[in-house]
This record gives sequence, C-alpha cells and structure tokens, in this order.
Amino acid sequence: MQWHDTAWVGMVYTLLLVFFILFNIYRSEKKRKDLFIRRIPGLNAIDDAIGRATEMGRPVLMVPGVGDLNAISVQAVNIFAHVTKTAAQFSTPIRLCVANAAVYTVAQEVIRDVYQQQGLEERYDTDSVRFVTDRQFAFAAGVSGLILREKVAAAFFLGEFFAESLIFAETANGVGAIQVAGSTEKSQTPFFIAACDYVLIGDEFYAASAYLTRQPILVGSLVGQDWAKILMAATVFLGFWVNSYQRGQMTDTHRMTLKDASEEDWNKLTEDQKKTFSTAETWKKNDDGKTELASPEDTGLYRAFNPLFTKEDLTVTRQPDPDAPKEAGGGEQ
Amino acid sequence: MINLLAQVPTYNFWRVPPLSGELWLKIGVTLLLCCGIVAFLMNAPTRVRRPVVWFFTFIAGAFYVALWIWPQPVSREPNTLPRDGIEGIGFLLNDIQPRVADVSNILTTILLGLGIYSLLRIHLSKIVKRQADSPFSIVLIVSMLAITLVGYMDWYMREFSVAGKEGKLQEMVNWTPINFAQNLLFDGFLQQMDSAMFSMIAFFILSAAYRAFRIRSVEATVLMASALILMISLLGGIVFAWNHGVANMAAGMHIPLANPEINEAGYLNNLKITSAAGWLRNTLQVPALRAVDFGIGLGALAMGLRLWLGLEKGGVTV
Amino acid sequence: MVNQQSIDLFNFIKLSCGVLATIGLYSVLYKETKFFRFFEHIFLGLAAGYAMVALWKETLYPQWWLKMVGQLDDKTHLPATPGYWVYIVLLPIGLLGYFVFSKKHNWLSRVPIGIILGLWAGQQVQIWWQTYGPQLYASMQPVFPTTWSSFVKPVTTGAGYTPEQIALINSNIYPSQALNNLIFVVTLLAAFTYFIYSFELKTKFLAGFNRMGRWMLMIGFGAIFGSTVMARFALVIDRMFYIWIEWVTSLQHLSGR
Amino acid sequence: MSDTKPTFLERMQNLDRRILYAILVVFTTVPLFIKTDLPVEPDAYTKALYYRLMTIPQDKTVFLQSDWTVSTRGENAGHMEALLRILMSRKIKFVVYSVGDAQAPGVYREVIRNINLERKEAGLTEYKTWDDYVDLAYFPNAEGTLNAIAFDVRKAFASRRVKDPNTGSDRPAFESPVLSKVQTVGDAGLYMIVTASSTVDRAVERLNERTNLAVMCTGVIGPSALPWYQAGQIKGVAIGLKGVYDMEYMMKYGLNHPDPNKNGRIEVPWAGKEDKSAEPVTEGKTFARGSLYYLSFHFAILLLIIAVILGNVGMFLGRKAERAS
Repeated sequence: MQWHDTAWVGMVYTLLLVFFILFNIYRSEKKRKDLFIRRIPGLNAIDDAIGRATEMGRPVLMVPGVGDLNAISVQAVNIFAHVTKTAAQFSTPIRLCVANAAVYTVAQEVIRDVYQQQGLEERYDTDSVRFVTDRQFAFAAGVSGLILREKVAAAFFLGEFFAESLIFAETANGVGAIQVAGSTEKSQTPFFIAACDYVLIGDEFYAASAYLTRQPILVGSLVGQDWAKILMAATVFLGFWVNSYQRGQMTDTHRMTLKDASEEDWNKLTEDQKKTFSTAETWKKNDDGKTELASPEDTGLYRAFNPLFTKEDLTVTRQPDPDAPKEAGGGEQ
Repeated sequence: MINLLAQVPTYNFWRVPPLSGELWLKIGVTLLLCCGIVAFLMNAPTRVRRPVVWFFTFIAGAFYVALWIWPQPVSREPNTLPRDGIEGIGFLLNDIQPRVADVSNILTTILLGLGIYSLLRIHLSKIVKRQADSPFSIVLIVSMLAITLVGYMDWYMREFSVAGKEGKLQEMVNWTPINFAQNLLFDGFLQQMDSAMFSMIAFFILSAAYRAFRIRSVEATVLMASALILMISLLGGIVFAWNHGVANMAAGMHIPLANPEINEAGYLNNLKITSAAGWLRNTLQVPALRAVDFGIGLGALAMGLRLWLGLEKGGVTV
Repeated sequence: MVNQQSIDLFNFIKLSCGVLATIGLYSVLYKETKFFRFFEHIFLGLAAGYAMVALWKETLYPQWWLKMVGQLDDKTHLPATPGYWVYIVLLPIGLLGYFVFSKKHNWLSRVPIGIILGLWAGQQVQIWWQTYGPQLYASMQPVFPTTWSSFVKPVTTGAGYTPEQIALINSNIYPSQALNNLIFVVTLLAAFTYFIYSFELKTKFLAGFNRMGRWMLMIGFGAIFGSTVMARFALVIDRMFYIWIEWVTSLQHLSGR
Repeated sequence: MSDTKPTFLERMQNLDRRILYAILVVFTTVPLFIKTDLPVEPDAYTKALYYRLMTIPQDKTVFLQSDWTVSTRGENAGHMEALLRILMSRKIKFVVYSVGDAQAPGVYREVIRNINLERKEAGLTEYKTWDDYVDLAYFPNAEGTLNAIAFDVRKAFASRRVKDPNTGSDRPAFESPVLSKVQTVGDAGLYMIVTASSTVDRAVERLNERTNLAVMCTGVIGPSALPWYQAGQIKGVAIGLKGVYDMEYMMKYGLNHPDPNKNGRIEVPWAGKEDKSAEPVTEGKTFARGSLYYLSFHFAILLLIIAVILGNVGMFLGRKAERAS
C-alpha cells in the first residue's frame, strides 16, 4: 500500500470499517443490552433437526467444509459447538468429518470443551470428530459413504464448500436427512438451495454465532458490520449521484451539434447518417484543432479510487549495497 | 555460463553455509531452546495461557497489517541500500514476506500427522474389534501403505538417483517397476477416482434440478427461470438458430438488423437469447453477487479482527 | 530399458484400472453396495497415503528442509544457496499441536492454530481494499443519460464513423445504458439490505425492498446454477470420452499389435 | 394417492432418479461419436480474451498460471490446448507454473507434450523448453507466492532453475530467453490464469494493479470471475466448455474478421469495442476438444430442461386433480 496521491482513500476507508467493528464491540461489551437481530430461518431449524435425530436414534452429521484453517472453518466449528451442546444433552451421536488436519485439531479441542462444560465428558467419543482425508473428492466419497451407511438423520454443511457440496446434499437428501447448509462460496449456494431444507445465504453464515449465542462481543461485531455495510451502501449511493453529475458535466460543457462543430465532418456523412446525427452532439475542437476528448477516467471519482503514479514517483535511485548477497538470479527464496 | 556458479553466497548470522557444522550447531541449539521454552510453558500457571496464545496470534497477524500500512519501497532494485529508516523497515518487511508466507503451510503440514493418527485409530480399532466392515478397513490401510511406500521410493529415485538427476525418469522407457507402480496407483487409480467422483455431480444436478425446480413459490420460480435462460444461452447451436430467427424476423419486417444507423432495429436485438442472458448477467447477477461478496468480505474482516485481537470469549485464539 | 510394447500394455492396464474405478464409484448412483464400499476404501486409503507422501515431497522438503539446510550445487558440490537455520523453530511449534489429546496441556495446541489464524486474519485487513475498492467504484454507475439523441447506443461497427465520433458515442451515456445502470445500482442496494441484521426494517418500503433483494439474489444464484451445470456436464462428458474413446482406442491399439 | 393406476404424467412427477441417470449416460455418450461443427456466437468477454491474446506483442512473455488437474480435464484441457495453440502459432514465449495444485505441473506438461506432438505431425516447429517456454513447476501456498510475484517476480522465481538443453546444465530461470527481459510482473504480455479453483480470486486480490490478468476457468468459477471482468480487474474470460468452443470458433474464423466463406464478420458486436478485430489462427488445429464435446453438452442440457418441464407439468396436473377431489 502506498501513501501517495489518493491512495490514502483506500487505507482510510479500511481503517474506518475496522473502527466501526471494534467500536461496536467495545460499546456492546459496556452496554450488555439485548440487541435486535433479524430472524435467520436456517438457524432456528437446528433444534428441530437434532430432535428428529434423537427420535430416530440416528447420528447428526456435521461438515465444516474442505477449506484450510481460517475464520470460515473456525466459525463453522463454533456453530457446531452449539449443535453439539444440544446433541450432548440428548446423547444423540454426532459425526464431525474434517478434511484438514489443522481444522481437525481445532474441532477436537472445541468439541471436547463442549462436553466438558456440560459435565458430560463420559459421553464424548474422540472418534466422533474424525479426519477423513484432505483430498477433496476422496473426502466427498468418504462422507457420502458414511451418510449412506449410518443413515444420518440430520446434516449440517456449514463452511467453505466447493464442488462436493451437491454430492453431500443429494446423498443426504437420498437418505431423508434434514439438512441445514451454508457456504461462503457463493458459487455453491444455489446447489444447497436446490437440495437442502434450510440454507444460510452469504454472510448469514458469519452472523450465525452471534445469532445463536447472543454473546455481546459477537452481537457488537455484527452491529459494526452493519454500520460498515451502511457506509458501503452510502458510498455507492452517493457515488452514483456524483458520478452521474460528473459524467454529465463533461459532456454538457463542451457539447454542440456536429454541424456547428465541424462543417468538414458534417459534410463527410451520408444522408442517412445525417438524419441520426442531426440531433447528436460532438466535442468542441481545441484551438489547435484537436478534439477535446474526455473519458470516464477524467472524473474526480475515478481519481479518488485510482491513485496516480507518475514515472518520477516510480523511479528512485538508491546506493548499492556493498554487503549484498551475490548469487545468480538475485537472491533465493 | 559456468562463471555464475562460481559466485559464492555471502553469509551472516541468519544465512549460514549449507549443510555446514555451523548450521547444524545453530539448529541444535535452537531446538534445545525451544524444548526448554515448551517445558517451561507446560509448567506455567494457568493465567499465562491466554496471553501466550494471544501473543503468538497477534504477532502473526501484525506482520501482514504492518506490510499493508507501512509505505512500500518503490522500484526496488536488487542489492541496494534503503535511503532512510522508513524505507529500511519497508525493505525488511518485503524481505521477510516470502518466508512468512511459508509458515502457515508448513505448520498445517506438520499437523497432518494428527489427521492420519485419527484415521488409523478408527480403522485399526475396527479391524481389532472385527467389526462388520473390517475387511474394508484392511483394504484402506493396505492401499494407504502401498502408495506411501512406492510414493517415497519413487520420489527418492527421481530426486537422488543418477537417472533421476539427469532427468531420464521423465521418459517412460527408463522407468523401473517402482515408477510404474507409483504411476499406476496415482495416475491410474487416484486421479481417475477424483475425476469420477467429481463428474458424479452432473448426475446429482440432474436429479436435484428435476426435484427442486418446481414452480412452488416466487423465489423458486425466479431461480428456475434465471437458471434456464442461462443454460439455454450456453447452447451455441440453439442460440445461433434462434438469433438468426430474430434476424430473419427483422428482415421480414423490413428492418435492416445489420444496418446500425437505424436504432429501432436495436430493439429486436433484445429478443436474442445471448442478449437476454448477457443482460441478466451484467445487470442483475453481477450486482446481486457483489452484494453477497461485500457481506462476506465484511464478515471475514470482522471475524479476522476478532481472532487476531483475541476478542472472542472461548474462542480458539484466547 | 522398457520396450514400447510393455509400455502400451501398461497404459492399457492403467486405463482399464481407471475405467474400473470409475464404474466402481458410479455404482453408488444405483445403490450403496459392497462393490462401491471397496472402491471407496481404496480411494480413501490412496488419498491418505498420497497425503503422507505429499507432506514431505511437496511441502516440507522444498519449503522447509531445503530452505533450512541450504543447497549444494549438483555438479560442483559447492554451496549454492545458504541455509536459514531459523526455520527449525517451526518444527517444535507445529508439534505443539499434538498436545491436543493431552488432558492437561491441550491448551498448547492452540499456539500453532493461533499463528495460522493470525496470519490469515492479518491478510484480511491487508487485502480488503484491493479486493473491494475497485468493485465499489465499479458499482457507482452513472444513472443519468448525457444524451437523448438515441435511446440505445448506436452500433458503430462498419458505420463509417470517424474515430472522434466513435469516441463521442462511447463517452456518452445513452438512456438505455442509464436505465440498466439504475437497475444495477438498485439491485445491488436491494440485495445488500438483505444482509443487514441488526436493524428492524419497519417501513413497508424497506421490507419490500428487502424482499426484492432476496429475489435478486435468487436470480444471481440461478445464473450460477446455469453456469455451473456446464462445468459438471463437461466433466461427465469427459468421463464418457475416457471410457468410450480413450479406453477403446487403447484396446484397439493393443490388439492391433 | 388414489387406487387408480397413476397416469403417465403423474409418474413423470416422481421418476426414479436412476432412470434419469441412465438416460444421461446415453445422452452424453452417443453424441461423442457424431462429428459436427456447430455455429456459435462467442461471448463478449471471450472475444475480449481472444483479442488480447491475438494482440500480445511478439517480444513479450506470457505468464501462464495453470491451476487445474485431471478432475476438471473436461473444460480446462480444452482451454489449455486452445491457449497453447494460439501462443505457439503466434510464436509467443511463455513461462508456465502452478500455484494451485501440486499435481497441476504433471497435467500441463502432458498437454504441452501433446500439442508439440500434434505440431510435429503437422510439420510445424515444436516449442522447446528454455528457448520458447520455461516450466517452473509448482509453487505451494498461492497467497504467499502471488504476493511475492506481485512485489518482486525475480525474487519469487529466483530459486527455480531450469535445464538449458544447449549446455545441458541447470541454470536460473531468469537467464533464459523467455524471462531475461522480465523485470516486474508488469512486463508480462498477459498474465493468463487457467484454473478450476478460486486461485483467480487470490490473483486478482494481489496482482490486479500490477499487470493485465486474463482468465480461462471452469463454468463454476465463471460467475465469480465476471464481476472482476466488469470492474476491469481482468481483461478477458473464457468460461467452461462454451469458452473452449468460442475460442476454437474464433481461432477458425477470427474476430470480426472478413471470412471468405461467410462473406462477413462475426456478427454480434463486441460491447463498446466493435471496431477491434483479430485474425484467425494461421497454423495448427483449431477445432478440437471443444467441438467434440459441445454436441453432447447440448443433449445433456436438453435432457435437464425436459426433466424440469415434465416435473412441473406433473406437479401442475397433480394439484389440479387434488383440487377437483
């Protein structure tokens, strides 16, 4: 990132969003007041799904996607912790299938914690959290085999899913499981919509843990995200007015009909073209006879989003380093 | 050509000659030191646990934040000195960046052993308890051992044997049975099974669409209509025929579609499937998905901040 | 040296294995049988075993070991790249993860996890503007036409316009474009309101706007569905190509010898 | 359910999925044996890509990031083949590597070898490693590698050594004729990404301000790549099987290029850039994998559409009967 010209816009904007989120977390921790969160149907269905699994005596399946360890899989594991809490009380068996060793570590740790906090440690089976494989389609085959053999009653597919999403969803549908699914990968959401009972769309997934636990920090963060969204919506809203105005200005100020602007050009047109161009405008010519051309790149809005780097900015001469490592190719990685 | 090889790398405290005594000594000392720290942490009081985890998380995240916020040195030539202190730090951050990039990958890989342990425990216990599926567990473990063995042998041959170093093993005629076995297991089985499993989605799409694409609610109908228009627009043959039909219609109405000067003809263009699908994509799909993206981006940013700063109660990083 | 005939035979065997494995996995489409279970377990075993090989061959060896100990030149055996001994600290840090099964020290497994997550989190801040800034700008589309000379943008191909006239046409915003831009912006904002959680949308207008946003999302998802269908069908067509053309060709090739 | 035998349409409402599966197998197999070259109207973004590819200056090197494996061969192999045919016919040097998957290098090497074989059989010059292209194999960790490429490509590729067939020894990749002129990633003629995964997002996030990106991706990645195209962050896209066939079609007939047989041009104007045109590909194959698969694809989609219609008609009639009773 550079501090040059308008490049600070991006930095300030990002910092503003960061500030919104942190400020609201701070605020909610202080206030500790119940805040409103709109209904998310998929999350209300969790208890029903577990209830059904308990009645049928079949396991609940949870899959946190096939992605690496990052906030998405952590968030999925957080939601699953909530699911496990309910399942543990009814001693419904759970299966948490993981496709990444680091996520496996987190899941193992978090799920055991849940049982411990409930005081139900004896009900915890280490093998209920299992690493299947880290290869995408082998994982798909393994999990669908498990779904078909154990006839799971409820399935939760939350996290980073890719192509395997539909394999899971259709297989689970085949055994009649209730399915709650949600993916941050928007390309997989339509398949979940087609095959699952309840779907979390987009960042409903990130809102889920705040919705389920109502922890002040999470709710505060959610409010902060909403502030940030309103800022972004406002940016777009203001931006399109400004852009409309600026683009309009550029054509208005120089506008005149082709006939007035240049007899020469006008005479070049055929009769048919003259019909369409008689009301059309053209640019006024400069003193040196060149047409003044303006483009969307000339607006202030464009400049705000696209910092200008001149050639001088980008050429800096520095002293050579006498102690520099001398290697073929200029260094190693 | 050879003179480049003659250039000897320079060394400092961090860069030491490859495979030298100094290197092994430093590695050994560091390992011992790390073991000491771990032993110390194991006996540390409960209240330092959170700060320790928080510290590591914070430092890791702070690197990328610093990389973002610190001015980048522009047009940096190799082997030049920074002009001032600010640039010096910029240089340093840039130099460390590729090394930091390796870290999470290496750590995840080291953790893979845990996953394999979990897998083995489940299947070995099935075999020991002679459960119904135990023959399949044996199949699993045998195929796992087989590919591990030939995989390592194949790698070793390619990396260290004379033929491997000379690149002769690129050609099938120079292969040994080990290479063939590895190729059979990997190319013949594993990759093809990947493909097979992947392509099975097509079948599932068919049944899911058949079941779900029913006009039950406004939402389902909208989803279906948009999907159908897009699908038809991908069928080049049909689209071409349709679009030519539109052109012929225009010709029948004496509207010269090919004559661009009369704009009214342009309206008929909208009847083309490609135009409709393109309009759907550019005008409705792009903004709708961008809205999803913005939301997800903010969600990730907020979650990232919470993890980095250790703000989640009972979270994994505190 | 292996002769060409055995290579052909090997290729045929390899292809046949692939065909068999494909049919084995496809059999689950009919029913979950022992046949499928057999291939599923081979698949899982091979995948896990391959992961163990890849662990060293693709990650630890090139990214960690070689960088740590440095490299000698193959021919001259002189130092080629220096060793960075600091890489060794990653090993104990990674191994801390194995404490997860310990009842007493399991908190130590959070150290490597914390580092991985910290690195990820830092990058989110780093890339936010690069990712979304240009998209924000691209969303701010002008919604007022700058000319009424024509409703749609004139087609310039082969119309004999001068470059200046074409530039003029391109820099103008025609009413149809303005209308599309308006729909674009409204769609974006409507879909965006769907993702606002903490404010109750009390007015009728906002609630309707929100519902419209959901429909717009469905249009977007439908379009993804349509587009993805292409990818999946291409794969199954390719599988059929593999079975019916590649395998049969190799069979013919072999028997023709 | 009434005791009467279900009518044909009612049965259509609840078809066993296995019947659908069997029909799909037939519908995708049979057309493979029928050879046709369907007419098509290429998409605007594919035209943009083709135009970019055909106007790369010949002294520039193309960066080719290939992140696909055998599992998406159905689409990406076609992309890769078309791309290589274009580059080779235009004699443009390229550097190829993968940041997405460790298996990707094996797969793209196979494609390069096949295209070279094809050229050899057609009596054309083959592409040689070191002189015409450089293969840098796999870089683990897409984010880190792309960051490194963005900041300093010479450093990012520094550790890679390539065999120089002229001397027989391994030499740093940057000494090759392919990369010797490249100082930053901005010097690339085009930064092509052939991918089946979200590495395109990673690349856009890190590289879009520094070089011209263009993408060939599967139908799945397509919708998420289009916003990047719309925002100008990538310069051209070929999506899925349609993208393959579009490319092959343009390779045969050119873009807005006078075609002796059709006495005209590709007729759909290319949004905003109607005056831009590009030649057809002059040597080597044009119609290949794309044209082979495209008819099967038509049949499969038609099956899907018929299934959806049958389901809906059945449901509609079922409801009507319910209301009547």
